Amino acid sequence: MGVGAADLRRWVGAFADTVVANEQLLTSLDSAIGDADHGGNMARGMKAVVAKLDADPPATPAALLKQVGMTLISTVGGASGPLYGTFFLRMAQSVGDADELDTAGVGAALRAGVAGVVARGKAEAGDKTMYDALAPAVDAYDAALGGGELAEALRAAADAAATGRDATTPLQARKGRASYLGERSVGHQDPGATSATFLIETAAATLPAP
Amino acid sequence: MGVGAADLRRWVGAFADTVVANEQLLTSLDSAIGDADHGGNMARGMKAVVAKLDADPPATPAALLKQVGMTLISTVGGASGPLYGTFFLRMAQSVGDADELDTAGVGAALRAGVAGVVARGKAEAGDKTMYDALAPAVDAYDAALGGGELAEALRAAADAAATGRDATTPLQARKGRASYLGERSVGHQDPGATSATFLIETAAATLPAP
Amino acid sequence: MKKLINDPADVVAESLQGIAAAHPELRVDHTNKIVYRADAPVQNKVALISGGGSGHEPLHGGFVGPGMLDAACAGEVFTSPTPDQMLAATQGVDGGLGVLHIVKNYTGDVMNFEMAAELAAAETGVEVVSVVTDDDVAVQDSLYTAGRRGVGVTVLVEKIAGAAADAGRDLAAVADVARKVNAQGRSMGMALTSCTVPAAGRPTFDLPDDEIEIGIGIHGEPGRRRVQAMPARDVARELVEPILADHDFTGSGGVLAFVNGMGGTPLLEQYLMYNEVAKLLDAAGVRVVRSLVGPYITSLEMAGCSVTLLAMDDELLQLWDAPVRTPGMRWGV
Amino acid sequence: MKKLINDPADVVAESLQGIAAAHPELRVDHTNKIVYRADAPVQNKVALISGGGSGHEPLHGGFVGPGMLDAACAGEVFTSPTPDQMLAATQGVDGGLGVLHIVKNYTGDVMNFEMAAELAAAETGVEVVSVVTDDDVAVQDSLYTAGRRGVGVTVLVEKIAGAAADAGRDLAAVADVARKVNAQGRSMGMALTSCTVPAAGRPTFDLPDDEIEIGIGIHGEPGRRRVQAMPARDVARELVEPILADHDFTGSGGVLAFVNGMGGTPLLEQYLMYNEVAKLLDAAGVRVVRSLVGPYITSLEMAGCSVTLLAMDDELLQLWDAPVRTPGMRWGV
Ligand SMILES: Nc1ncnc2c1ncn2[C@@H]1O[C@H](COP(=O)(O)OP(=O)(O)O)[C@@H](O)[C@H]1O
Ligand SMILES: Nc1ncnc2c1ncn2[C@@H]1O[C@H](COP(=O)(O)OP(=O)(O)O)[C@@H](O)[C@H]1O
Ligand SMILES: [Mg+2]
Ligand SMILES: [Mg+2]
Ligand SMILES: [Mg+2]
Ligand SMILES: [Mg+2]
Repeated sequence: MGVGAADLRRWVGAFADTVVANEQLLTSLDSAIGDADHGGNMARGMKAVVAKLDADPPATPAALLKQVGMTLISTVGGASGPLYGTFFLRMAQSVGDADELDTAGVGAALRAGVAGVVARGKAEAGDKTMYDALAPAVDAYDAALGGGELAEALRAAADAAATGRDATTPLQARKGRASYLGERSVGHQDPGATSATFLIETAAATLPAP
Repeated sequence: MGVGAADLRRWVGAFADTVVANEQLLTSLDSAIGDADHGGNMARGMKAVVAKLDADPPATPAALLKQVGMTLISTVGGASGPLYGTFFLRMAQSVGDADELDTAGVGAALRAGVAGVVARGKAEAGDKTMYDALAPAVDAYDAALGGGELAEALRAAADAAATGRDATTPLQARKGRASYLGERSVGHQDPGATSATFLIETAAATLPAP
Repeated sequence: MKKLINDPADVVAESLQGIAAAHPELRVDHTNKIVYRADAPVQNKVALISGGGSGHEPLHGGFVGPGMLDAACAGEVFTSPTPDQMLAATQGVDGGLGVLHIVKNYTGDVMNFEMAAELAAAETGVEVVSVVTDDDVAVQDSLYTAGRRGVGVTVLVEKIAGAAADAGRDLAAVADVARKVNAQGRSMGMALTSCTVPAAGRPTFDLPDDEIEIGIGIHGEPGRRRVQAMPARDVARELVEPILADHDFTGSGGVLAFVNGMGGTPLLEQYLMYNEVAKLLDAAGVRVVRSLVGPYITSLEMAGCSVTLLAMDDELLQLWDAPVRTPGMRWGV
Repeated sequence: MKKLINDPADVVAESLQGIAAAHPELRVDHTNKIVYRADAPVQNKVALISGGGSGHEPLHGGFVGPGMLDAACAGEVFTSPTPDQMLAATQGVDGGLGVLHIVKNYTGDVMNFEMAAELAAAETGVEVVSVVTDDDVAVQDSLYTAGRRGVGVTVLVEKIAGAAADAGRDLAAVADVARKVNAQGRSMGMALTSCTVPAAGRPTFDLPDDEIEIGIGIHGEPGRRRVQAMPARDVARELVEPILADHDFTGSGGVLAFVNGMGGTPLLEQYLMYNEVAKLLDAAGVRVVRSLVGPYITSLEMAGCSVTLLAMDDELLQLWDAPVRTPGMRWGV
């Protein structure tokens, strides 16, 4: 039993809930090294995504992921809008017209999404961005894939994302708004890496068949 | 031995010292029911007065009082500039070309000064202004004059000024900036009545021959 | 207190030096703290001067130039300038047709301008007429008080009377139109925060984080009432209703609606307030024919705003639209 | 947090309603949050759009009008607008000669405008050229970072490129002069206080009463260094010295000197700062040929200021002096 549109819908819904519940946290992380809007940006976008999906539920994984990406792009703005938007658009491209994704398919889609983030944002490892959570996550996913279990792979990915997120704290930012702070960006956890970790954690919690 | 230019100079100097020492007090009283500048206004003016008198010491009481009044008018601004300026100019007119003032002459000059304040500012008793300190002061001076002693008369005047000043606290202002506050002006001591009390108190401390 | 200043005693003088350096079209008399248009005195035009305490910028120095003031006298922060300054300005701008003094109704301003007018009459041949603005409906008006404060309408008086002078009207006629603007204009203001007078060094009043002052003036003086913080739409009602209750603005000429920032409130919020005010006026049957939004008469860094309405007619419209060229207000040239 | 707002989520939409109500010469697309000049699209003129997060007013919506921008896209507070908005604006202003996108160098702004340009190329026939401003010397520039922020020079780019478009130049030439202004301009800013993003509800950073931030941007982000509060003359040095160290402004064309208020600093202090800046420039052999003082690119209610210098020449002088008619900048018409 693979991952279908309904599973993806569950994931996106859980991500939206988590983002909304953590809006203050994300904003206060962004206050320290940015402009105090990451929570608001993500909450606004994910609420719009959920409203859109409810109003007009897409039937296929690709349609759903595309809808999510397009909605984020047109409602978020800032850095996170294009980045998360591109992430989902590239996932949509990756899944093609499949009705269900197997474990490898999920991994390929996530990797395509992360590649999209890099294509758009040019971040490298250690720049102190969401990429520092996403990149280890897809690597861990692929490494765990040998085991064959979706739940296991996603759990490994989520743990790696959290580790990557935590590892952003001592870094000096080289991309995004935090880079303006130079050395003063050291010692603060990156807000985008934090929301990206929610993304992978909610995938681990929702995508494996319940 | 009457009051000559040197005595008046001592008075003005003492008033200047007191005003400068109490600049914060006057400004904080003015913060509560005005615009937080009475201390600065009076200090700026009295410093200018002292500088002027030092640079070019007038020989007669009238010349000195006129110099004080003109300097206050041209350096203070606000409500207190014209009022205190007129006070001293009218005193100057009152003393005429006398070299020394006797006790009655001092009383007449003070009364003329207060009349000038009224002519300029149209304040009445109970309006919560400097007039509420000045008017009882000259009345008390005249009442004490029967005793004939300058020191006694000035002491009575200073006490009356202080009483009048204290009595401004429960009043609702009807003149000056505090009147804009309506009922909210009640419960605060008037800054101008406070500086006017310094004026009379320093007179009591300095004008009687030492 | 944190401010972009050096010694608090030098704030006004140094700011005037900045104005002089930034505006070749103005001339500053630093001794008397007067901002002149560079070509003053303009011959055969009624001249206008105003002045008042500093801290209300762009008022008045920023309104010096063709179509508005010929000179402005700067007092210390929130302290009326002195008669000497006003007399010097009066003599410096007179182009032979006399000088209008535009005076905001504060005891200090009124007395100092009065003394200046007395001196002008006694010592010079310059004809002076004074017009006092007193448009603040927050203040009870009575024969036995200092009367209403002059606030937002002062900006409109300076613009419109300036245009009347430019149009060649004589001193009496320019004074008449100034008085008409004052008579047909009303204002009301509010504050979210106090300002800090540089020499005082701390906020004039303390306002808790959940309270606001309604009915403030432009000198950091506390307002008539302190109330719980409220949404912009309710603030707008607190300002507009007393204005409409005080004067009829439903005339066919419509109104000029002016939302003024007090100095520390972002333009974003000023436009949001204008939106609320416009909706209330619409509901009250008041037609807006001109509008003005921005920080024109401020109270240092105070956060808050004021609303001014001016009942318009063809004459005022034409004078309002006439060209003006000052640092703070400019169009048509 | 006390602000003149209703629901924090509605601040931008309601402020745009106020702009629409106050400015008949502008037209607002409320769905897409775009401020257009009312007569857009202007045929046979290169069109200019810009946009960015809200909270910097008058930038950008206040700079829409003849001689400057054809449209401005408003994002949420401090959040870049989306590609949809920019695409709609691009199509709405194109008069046949293409559209210049003026983009401040922030990751979000750059990516969103990039996507808009891609969409314009894919979905419309409109030719788009983007110019990115990055004038903030507080930020280390390097291939491996996001580069410098676009700040004060953006105002000057919008004015000067707008004049170039009005003068009939083609898209490539308008883009060239925009790039030239950016290349010849440098800025540096500082803050006395933080601002408060309405949705966040509390100040972005806490600054003790005796400390200031040097090297801030326009989004309430903390600066490069936190230092003890200091007199205005020393603040001016902190801002001017890095600018002069970064670029040679002693050329014979002189400079445009721009002192910008961050939103919460009184004009009185801005002119005082200008005075300090002018003295430093004089001492450094830099000749000021034009100046600009006021809150033109703000950061909500932040107290503080920035300094921008632009090396001038005859071309830039002429374009700077050309008529402009917008709510935030107006002369010559
Ligand atoms: N070039 C980039 N590549 C990847 N992620 C980035 C990049 N720039 C910024 N980010 C991420 O975006 C987050 C900030 O997003 P957000 O606050 O919503 O936008 P903005 O920075 O425009 O205010 C940062 O914490 C960082 O993780
Ligand atoms: N009409 C008046 N007559 C007498 N005294 C007045 C009058 N108006 C104001 N004052 C006095 O002036 C004082 C305020 O002076 P000051 O603060 O220096 O001037 P301003 O009110 O212009 O700021 C008041 O406390 C009051 O005593
Ligand atoms: Mg952010
Ligand atoms: Mg006072
Ligand atoms: Mg005062
Ligand atoms: Mg942002």
